[in-house]
Amino acid sequence: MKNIFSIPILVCLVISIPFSIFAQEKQSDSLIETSKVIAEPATSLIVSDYKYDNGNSLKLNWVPSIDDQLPAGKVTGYELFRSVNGGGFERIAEFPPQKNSFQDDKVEIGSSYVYYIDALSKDTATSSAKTELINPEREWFNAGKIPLLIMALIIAGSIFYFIETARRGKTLFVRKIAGLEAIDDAIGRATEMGRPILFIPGIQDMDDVQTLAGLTILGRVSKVIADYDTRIFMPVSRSLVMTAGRETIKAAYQSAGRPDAYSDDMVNYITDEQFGYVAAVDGIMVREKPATVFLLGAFFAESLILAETGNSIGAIQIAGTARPAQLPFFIAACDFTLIGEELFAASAYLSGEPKQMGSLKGQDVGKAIALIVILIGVIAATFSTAWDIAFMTSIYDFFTTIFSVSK
Amino acid sequence: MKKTAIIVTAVVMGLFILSWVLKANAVSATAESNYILRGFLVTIAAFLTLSVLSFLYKDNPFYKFAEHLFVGVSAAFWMCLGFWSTIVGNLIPRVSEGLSNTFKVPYIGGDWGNVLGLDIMNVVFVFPIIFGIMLIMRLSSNYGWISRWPLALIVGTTAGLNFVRYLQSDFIQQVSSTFVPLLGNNWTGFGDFFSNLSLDASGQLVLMLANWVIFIGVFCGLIYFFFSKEHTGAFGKASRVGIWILMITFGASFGYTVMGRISLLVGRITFLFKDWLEIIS
Amino acid sequence: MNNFLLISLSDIGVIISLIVIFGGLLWLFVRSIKAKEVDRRIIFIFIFVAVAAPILFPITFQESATEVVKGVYNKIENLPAGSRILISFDFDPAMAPEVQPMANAISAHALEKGHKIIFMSLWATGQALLSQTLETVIIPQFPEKEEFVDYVNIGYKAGNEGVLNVIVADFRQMFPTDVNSVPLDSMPIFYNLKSCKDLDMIVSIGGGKPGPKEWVLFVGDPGNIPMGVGVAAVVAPQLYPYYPKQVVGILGGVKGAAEYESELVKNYQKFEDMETPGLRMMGPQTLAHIVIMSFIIIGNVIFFRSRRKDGTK
Amino acid sequence: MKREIPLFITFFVGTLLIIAVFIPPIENIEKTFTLFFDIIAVFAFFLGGGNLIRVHVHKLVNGKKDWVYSLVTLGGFALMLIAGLFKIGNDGGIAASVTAEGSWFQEIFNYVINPLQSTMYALLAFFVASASYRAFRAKNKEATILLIAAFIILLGRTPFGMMLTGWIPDSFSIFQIPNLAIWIMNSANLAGQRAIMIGIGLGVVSMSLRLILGVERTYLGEEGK
Repeated sequence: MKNIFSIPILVCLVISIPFSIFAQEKQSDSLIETSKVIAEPATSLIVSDYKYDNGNSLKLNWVPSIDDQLPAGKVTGYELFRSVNGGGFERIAEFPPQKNSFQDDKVEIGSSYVYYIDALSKDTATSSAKTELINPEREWFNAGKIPLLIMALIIAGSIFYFIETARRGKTLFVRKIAGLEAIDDAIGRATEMGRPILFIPGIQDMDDVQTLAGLTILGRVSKVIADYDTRIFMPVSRSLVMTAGRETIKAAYQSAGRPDAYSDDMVNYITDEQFGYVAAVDGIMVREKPATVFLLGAFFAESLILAETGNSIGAIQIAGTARPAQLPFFIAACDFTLIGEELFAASAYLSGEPKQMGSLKGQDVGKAIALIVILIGVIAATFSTAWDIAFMTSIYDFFTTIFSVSK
Repeated sequence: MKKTAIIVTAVVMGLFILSWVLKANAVSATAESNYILRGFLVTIAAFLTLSVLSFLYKDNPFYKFAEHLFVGVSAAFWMCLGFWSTIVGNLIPRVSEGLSNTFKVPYIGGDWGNVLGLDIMNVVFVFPIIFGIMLIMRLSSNYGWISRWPLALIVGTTAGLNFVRYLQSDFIQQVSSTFVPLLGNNWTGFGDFFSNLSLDASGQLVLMLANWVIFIGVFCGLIYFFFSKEHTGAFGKASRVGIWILMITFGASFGYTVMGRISLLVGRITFLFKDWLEIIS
Repeated sequence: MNNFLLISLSDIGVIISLIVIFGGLLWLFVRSIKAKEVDRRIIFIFIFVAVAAPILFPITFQESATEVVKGVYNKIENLPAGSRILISFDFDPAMAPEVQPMANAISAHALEKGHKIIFMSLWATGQALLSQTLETVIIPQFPEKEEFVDYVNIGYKAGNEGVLNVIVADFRQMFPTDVNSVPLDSMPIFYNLKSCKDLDMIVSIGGGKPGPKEWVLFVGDPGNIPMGVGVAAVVAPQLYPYYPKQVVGILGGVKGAAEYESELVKNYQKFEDMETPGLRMMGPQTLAHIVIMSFIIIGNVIFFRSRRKDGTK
Repeated sequence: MKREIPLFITFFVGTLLIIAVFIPPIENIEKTFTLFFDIIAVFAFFLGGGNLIRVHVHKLVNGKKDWVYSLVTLGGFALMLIAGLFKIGNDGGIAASVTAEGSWFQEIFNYVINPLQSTMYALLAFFVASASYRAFRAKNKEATILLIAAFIILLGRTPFGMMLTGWIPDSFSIFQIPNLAIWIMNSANLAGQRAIMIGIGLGVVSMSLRLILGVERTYLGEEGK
């Protein structure tokens, strides 16, 4: 307990130091020009390279026209013009009044650019001075992604730390996960009834982590099966999964000392077509009448078709997926369901290896960070919107900056 | 038993041919020239539809026929699509100008420049071909182990891509979306709040309550997922609230989904009534 | 006279089917008090009748648009004419009855407002449905709109999210030509349009993977482009966390389509007599929902009765 | 060697792709790898197709039960493969789109795959009903919550929700069922979804890390050590 929460708190504190400096950075406003008689142009148009990218952005700042200083002034908006490599000027964007900055993401490295901006009044446009010629530059590190990097490092670091701790022999507590406790019983039941086991690793290919999670659980399941000598069917809808599935089961039979009992016919490719696959699996279910059905992986609409058919033949069903949309159907139609993260935790949990268990504890650090940040964020959001407390607003801004999808 | 099977098959065949004739006749009235084929195609579509629906009663030869046909045809369907769109559409234009011309696809190799007289893109895209061939080595019993290499490449790609992607969109983004103001967005003080206590659906109190539920729900939901701590005491209570929130989520999603599922059946029945039987317009 | 007879015939049909459904449910309910389980095939028959009957004898209900649906509608309404919108058909024929009405309604709305549309699909099977929309909705309703100027169909490319990853930076790398091998560079609609970032809005219609969610993650978010989504009801709740920050609005299932259609019919004279498949589909929906709710009640009655029985024994 | 090289490949590729995210000049490398995956996956089709043929020919030759149906599968497979690879009936020869209207490939898709696919999908309408009949029973506290939430949403999706509760005055309109349904979708449902998503995010991160580090290697047919 102490371990889990103290790490994230410390980490939050440490990373907040450089960021509070970042947050303080401000643009210096240039002085506003003295007023003249007609709609004034915008001034101080400055273009600069947008740092931390591959040379595909430029940043523009300007001071709005003096006639735009009052609400309902003469200015109705702005238009930005750009010339590429000395060519003619083209309008690339327009803005409402009061706007004073823009980021041009449509530039290319190796080209040079000149900009000017028009202040629009009811019937005329007045142009600002042109900017200096600028070439976008390429950087080798995307500093805009530092928050992401820090988050990645903290979470990966704590997972790594606990894997190491566990490897050194410290035992870590992991709570029971209902569906997993049932796996051995379910296989035992199939053995007693002399009926086969059906294993379905979802309908996605190897490029989905859920399929990989399903396969790792298959590794443990097939070990038990190899010991009990139960039959297993594993129809799959991707040939790559077939290859991996065969490797997995074969290894289990080998380690059980019965390589002859293994046959490639245990795992078969059906078709890549989602419902063609479902039609075939439904057929297998009603004809082979498996006693136990595992549905572990990425599932889509077929989840309920498979689970209901499995239920109608009286099979024990253990399901798990990280597709939130399909979880309700598994919950409704299956005996045990691994919810989201539990699917990924299952492989580690079942292995019983300390190293893998350690990674679960690392995940918990991530959750602890989420809990603490949410708590702080909610408090800050509450106070800053209700009473406009500057301190709270800056905390809120700070956390939303770190926890935002960076470009 | 055998007799009934023959009778049923005969009746179905008879109906099939009847439908074919009637359908061809109906189509011939329109501009369609190939009405015999068209009549057959609509009939087979209807036949397959009914065959699949018959599975609801129980497994039967018609379902088996539909199922096996589906598997064969669809496996080839995806193979052809993979061949034309990935191999011809994406691989060939990157490795060979000659083949690109043969298949009449625009050649895009050369975009990455040359090194030592070799086109970089051409060279890079030889790798997936090599890995693809390694995968097929699976069929050999002596060199089957080499198929692990492409598998390892794919798993590495999956792990690397998903690490950052899920961290961003499922973790970071969802955490910051939960920074909700518990007093709503336009709080004007306790006095106003108490003088304005309505349970209007878009009212202040209701929006505030939603934010409270989101906050507590996410918080307790996360506690439920803690693995390394026994769910007892206050922690256990919070995790229990977490389960309740998850149950509401599952119930709500289930209820919400029913509509979509019914639509699909509407689509099929409309097909039967409209395109096949033509009893509705 | 003939007309009158027709209406009453259909009314008789409605009445008979309602009597059959509700009579049957009542009978099952009475049985359930004796704690008798219902075979699942009986449930199947009820669902079939509840869906088939309103298709034969149409029953329609009133709809009004909710906020999430209006989000998409208003975004299209408020974009300046001539804006470029990409509409992606990320679904297959199986999902089409649920989501194609949305695709049709949104396309028609956008063209009517004078926007330009780029059509594409991430699903191989979506391509045919896309042509269907073009042939049955766009061309007949908007004969004055020109291909390559007001709309274009760039078709399907394999690669799922990979496609998105590429086009967010460069269209031509993934789609050098449109579906008929016409180079993009030759089209006015693609003038000055390099990547998705140059679009004014993206609408993804779908329900599986890849679909709206992938569009948000791979294109909408990284490119900061306004996204509207239309999804099968099943995935709609999953997209709610993205509203309103990452998507401007969500059309969920047939009901979403029906709401969008009702908004169009209400505000545009041109669309007054348009096909409203979404609205029409709400009849079977309502009856089927009632049947399912009744079965939930029946199931619970059976459960409590049998528990009491067990208790007394 | 049989062991180390695959583990090294996974480690190298995984790490490279993570680092690439932060280095602008190679941030597009993931696109190349995604393409690699697609290409390798097509090679895998040959493996899958070959396996399909092998299984069904085996059934046919050995005269196993239901061998007739294997004939159907093989026939369908061959027909579609020929139609697709040779683009029969596609106007414009080799450059034509494989799914061009009027081609054999597209006709078979329209009249065989499409009805089968949509009908399989439509079975869900029936299964949703049978699942809710069986599963939504108030067996315990959790099940009761599940049941109530589902029921409210179901009612809210029909005009009957409004008919039943339309009399409730506007100042209490949250108790009108359609409004309540939307409120639940946007609050409790959203909270639950989010908690699940955050958990999944961490689960995937941890799983990816285990794969990259070689702690998890079942998919290679090896036991972790």
